[in-house]
Amino acid sequence: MTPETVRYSARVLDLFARLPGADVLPAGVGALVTGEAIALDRGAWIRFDARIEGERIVDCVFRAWGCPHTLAAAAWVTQELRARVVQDCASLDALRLARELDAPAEKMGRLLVVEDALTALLERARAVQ
Amino acid sequence: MTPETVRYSARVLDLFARLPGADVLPAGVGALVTGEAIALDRGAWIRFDARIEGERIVDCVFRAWGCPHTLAAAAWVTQELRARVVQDCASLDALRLARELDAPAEKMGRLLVVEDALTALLERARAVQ
Amino acid sequence: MTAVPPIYLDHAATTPLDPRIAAVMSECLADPSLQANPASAHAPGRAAAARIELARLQVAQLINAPPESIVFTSGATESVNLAVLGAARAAGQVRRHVVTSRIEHRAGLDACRQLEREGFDVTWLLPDGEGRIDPGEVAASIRPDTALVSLMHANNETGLLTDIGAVSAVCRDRGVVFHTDAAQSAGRIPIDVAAMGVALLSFCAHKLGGPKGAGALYVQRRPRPALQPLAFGGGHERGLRSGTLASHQIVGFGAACALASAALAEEPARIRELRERLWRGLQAAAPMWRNGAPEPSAPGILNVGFAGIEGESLLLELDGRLAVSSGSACSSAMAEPSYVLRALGRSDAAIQASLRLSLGRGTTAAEIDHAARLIVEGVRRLRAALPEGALEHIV
Amino acid sequence: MTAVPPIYLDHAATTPLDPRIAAVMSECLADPSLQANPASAHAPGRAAAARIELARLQVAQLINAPPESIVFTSGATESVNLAVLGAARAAGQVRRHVVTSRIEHRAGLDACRQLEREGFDVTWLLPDGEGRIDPGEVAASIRPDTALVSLMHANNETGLLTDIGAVSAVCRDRGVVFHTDAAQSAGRIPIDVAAMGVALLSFCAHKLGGPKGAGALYVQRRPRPALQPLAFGGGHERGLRSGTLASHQIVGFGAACALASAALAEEPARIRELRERLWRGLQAAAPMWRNGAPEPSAPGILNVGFAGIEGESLLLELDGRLAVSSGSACSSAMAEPSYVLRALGRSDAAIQASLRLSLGRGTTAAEIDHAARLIVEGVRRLRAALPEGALEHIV
Ligand SMILES: Cc1ncc(COP(=O)(O)O)c(C=O)c1O
Ligand SMILES: Cc1ncc(COP(=O)(O)O)c(C=O)c1O
Repeated sequence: MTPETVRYSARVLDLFARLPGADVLPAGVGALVTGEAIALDRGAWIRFDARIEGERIVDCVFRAWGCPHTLAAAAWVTQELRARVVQDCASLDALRLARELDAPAEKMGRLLVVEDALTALLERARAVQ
Repeated sequence: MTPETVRYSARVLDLFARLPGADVLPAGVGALVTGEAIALDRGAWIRFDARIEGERIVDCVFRAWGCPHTLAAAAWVTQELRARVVQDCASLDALRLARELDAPAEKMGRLLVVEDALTALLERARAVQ
Repeated sequence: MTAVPPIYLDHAATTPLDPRIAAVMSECLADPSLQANPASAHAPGRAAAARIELARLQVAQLINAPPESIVFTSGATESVNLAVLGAARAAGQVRRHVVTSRIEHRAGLDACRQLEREGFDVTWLLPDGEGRIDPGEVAASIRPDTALVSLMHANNETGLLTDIGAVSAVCRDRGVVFHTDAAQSAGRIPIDVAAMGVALLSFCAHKLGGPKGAGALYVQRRPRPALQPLAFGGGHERGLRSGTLASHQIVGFGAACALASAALAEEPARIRELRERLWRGLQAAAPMWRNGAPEPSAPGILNVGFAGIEGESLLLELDGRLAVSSGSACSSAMAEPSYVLRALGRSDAAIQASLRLSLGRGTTAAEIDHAARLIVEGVRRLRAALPEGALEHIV
Repeated sequence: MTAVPPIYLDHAATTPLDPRIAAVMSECLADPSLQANPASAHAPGRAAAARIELARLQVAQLINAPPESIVFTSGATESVNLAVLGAARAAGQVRRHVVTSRIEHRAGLDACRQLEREGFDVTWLLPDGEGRIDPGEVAASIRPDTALVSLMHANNETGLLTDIGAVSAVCRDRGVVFHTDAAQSAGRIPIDVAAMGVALLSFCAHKLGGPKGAGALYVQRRPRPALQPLAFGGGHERGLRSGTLASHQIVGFGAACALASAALAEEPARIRELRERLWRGLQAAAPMWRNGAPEPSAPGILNVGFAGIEGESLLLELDGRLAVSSGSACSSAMAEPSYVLRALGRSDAAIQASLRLSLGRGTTAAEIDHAARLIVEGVRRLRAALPEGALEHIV
């Protein structure tokens, strides 16, 4: 492999090193929703858990199995979701993730799994509103 | 070329460095005879000049164009012939020369040219006896 | 890279150049009397050629071969291709069948794929679940039109050994040329081509403490297998490998072989002991597993998988502190999972979860213990982020 | 060998390693952070790969090429074979015709002979009596099924240059891949692949002050000539040349190219002047002649014949005091006379009587004058032993 393909953006390295939001939801008020996507063949498994109050996401955590980009993407999403209005989260798709992390093209497959988990989460969130 | 094929025996190196007998016949008594063989394609040209008294070779010199083995062979022959009886010289053939100089097989062609020149010389020598 | 150099456990990819070899090569590079073309007839040319012949002897002695049977190449890839493509192409139109395995190094694998493109029929043997090739299957797959059997000696991902003696006996009986790729075993365990009875054996310098870019192909003399060269011009190396010989490279290769020979009495046992020490140290990261049977092996390689781990993440976790390879081949292209572990029947997820840890001359017990700690910590941190159920599924 | 090292006038066979390059390579060999496999993903692997990419840039700049167009090989023989065999085999069944010349280095010559064995039709161009290939003849010999034209840039026995610009223009017009073997010109005269417009260009490190065992093939990017690799496995160098890259060799090659580039402004003129000084100094050994026209040439080579001289004897006469080649090729196999001089129309005897004197970076005027004296003395001693008439016949 050429070294290029293993270089990671500063943001990926930082998120991977800290894994913010890789946690269990602390107790609190509001409805609990979960979004999960599993694709072992593509090397990714992501689960998001969030607490919803009204139309807001008051807290969000993740659990994941995957490459550094996958873990960083999941961590980044949890940070983004916190305190957001559910409706405003539609734009957080795989393309956006790839841009934010500047991930190489071959990682799109895995980022799509992250997107799938997020989509599932947001559907549930809308359902409980 | 492998270095082996350019290694020369001590005797070849010594004879080549001195080229004893590469000369013109000094004045003296006796019959002059010449033996010459030319094979430019095989890379050898040898000429022997000798002075004959009765059945003896009283003096012998050579001139040659050729590789170090060829020159050494011609020089060696002139040393051998001096003061010899013509009849006793038959044994000095290319094989003998190859042995004396321990020349590699690929030099046989050229040593045969030396033998040819010697044979020619000895014929003349017998003729003038 | 951090200030402290990482612990190097990737000796299967390449071994650091032994400082004694670096010194020998540097001398050679700086020596005015060794600068000439060894093919030149003049004195400096002969001096260079003489050094090369000494090195040829050292290389030959490592595998108990006569020096005239050693052909110098640019590395094991070239040696393997010269053997595989060379023997098959020389066999020509009559014998169009080749036997090899699915766990060969890419050099052997891709050379055989090329033979398929050239119209040869290739039988691809599979190992058992433990990574071993059965000589019985080799015998069964040989046909009247078989030109060549090519099987590696030690596998570069598991270290497992093929029973070369048994395979060459079969090939001798059936009159088939046998080539073995010994890049991972030469200099690491004793090799005796005479006893093995192989016709062709490939190896290289940079897996035994020597320089990169230097390799050798052993070519048996009687019977001498016919080989078509890969490249032509000048007819160096008895017509099998043309091109100006790189004196300093060959001198370094020879010196490395001499050092390796001298160490063969103790080194394999020491490395084997360290490998098992590493395996024990890693138990703290259970659930985990070993890819391939521990023995019979060239003792330097430990290939392990950790439940619930993704290889690329574990490598990044260790990056800069530990130099190892993922479950994949020499060049750890993370792209597709190791075909060797696949051939062992492992799932893609399990292959993703695997590391190849390979030990060598410089490896110490302290390094092993430290490396085990680093890996265990890394595995724990990544597992802490796993979704429920993943630990059970990623195996 | 005597105590005093011989004067080295065999730079066409190989150049002594520049001491500055020896230093760079020795550092590289000893540097613990550059020991990993450049194909490995871990930090030390990436460090080695980074050094290689720097060297790739230096090598590319010598010929004004983009770094991505450089494929590293083990030497010019491999580069030439990859170009010639690779391009012809890739052209496959449709285009089965190749154009080359009778004065190519053995690498090109023997690669084309192999193509003939593979069923290709090869047109062998002859030079004029002065050693020059006529681009008009190249144009005339191209056919609709021509896959490749391969002609060397500077000849290794005469130094004469082929008009590459003219030939590539012809090849571009006719849509034929053009390869040139620049082993004798790269680093010795300015080369600009963009201006030349060649598709493939071969060269190596050890003819320009770098290490033996390192070469490169320039592969144009647009249009990119199709090439079949010589060896397979791993797919390094964009799939064209598999095998672990020899970092220290490539670093040395790169550094040598950088030094050569810097010297290109003055060095060719200095060498040309020394070559003519040598020619003048040898006039005392008349009757003599020059093999091949003096210009246009890569200026380092003087190929001369001495009436009535036998080459092997003259070489032995000079052995230990002067390192030169006989009238024959890179490796002075005295066995059969130079096919290059034969193609120039010289008699076998005249070829036997010829020496190739080649100058390089280290060559000084004092060495040139001393060498001329030694040769003149040697010629005189051997002529003193000539039979009458020989001086007139051996020409
Ligand atoms: C078993 C085996 N064969 C061949 C090779 C190729 O060696 P090299 O890269 O030196 O050509 C390697 C290592 O890369 C190997 O492990
Ligand atoms: C013109 C030419 N091409 C190719 C080569 C072959 O180079 P190498 O021996 O480094 O492979 C040489 C020199 O030997 C040469 O002079």
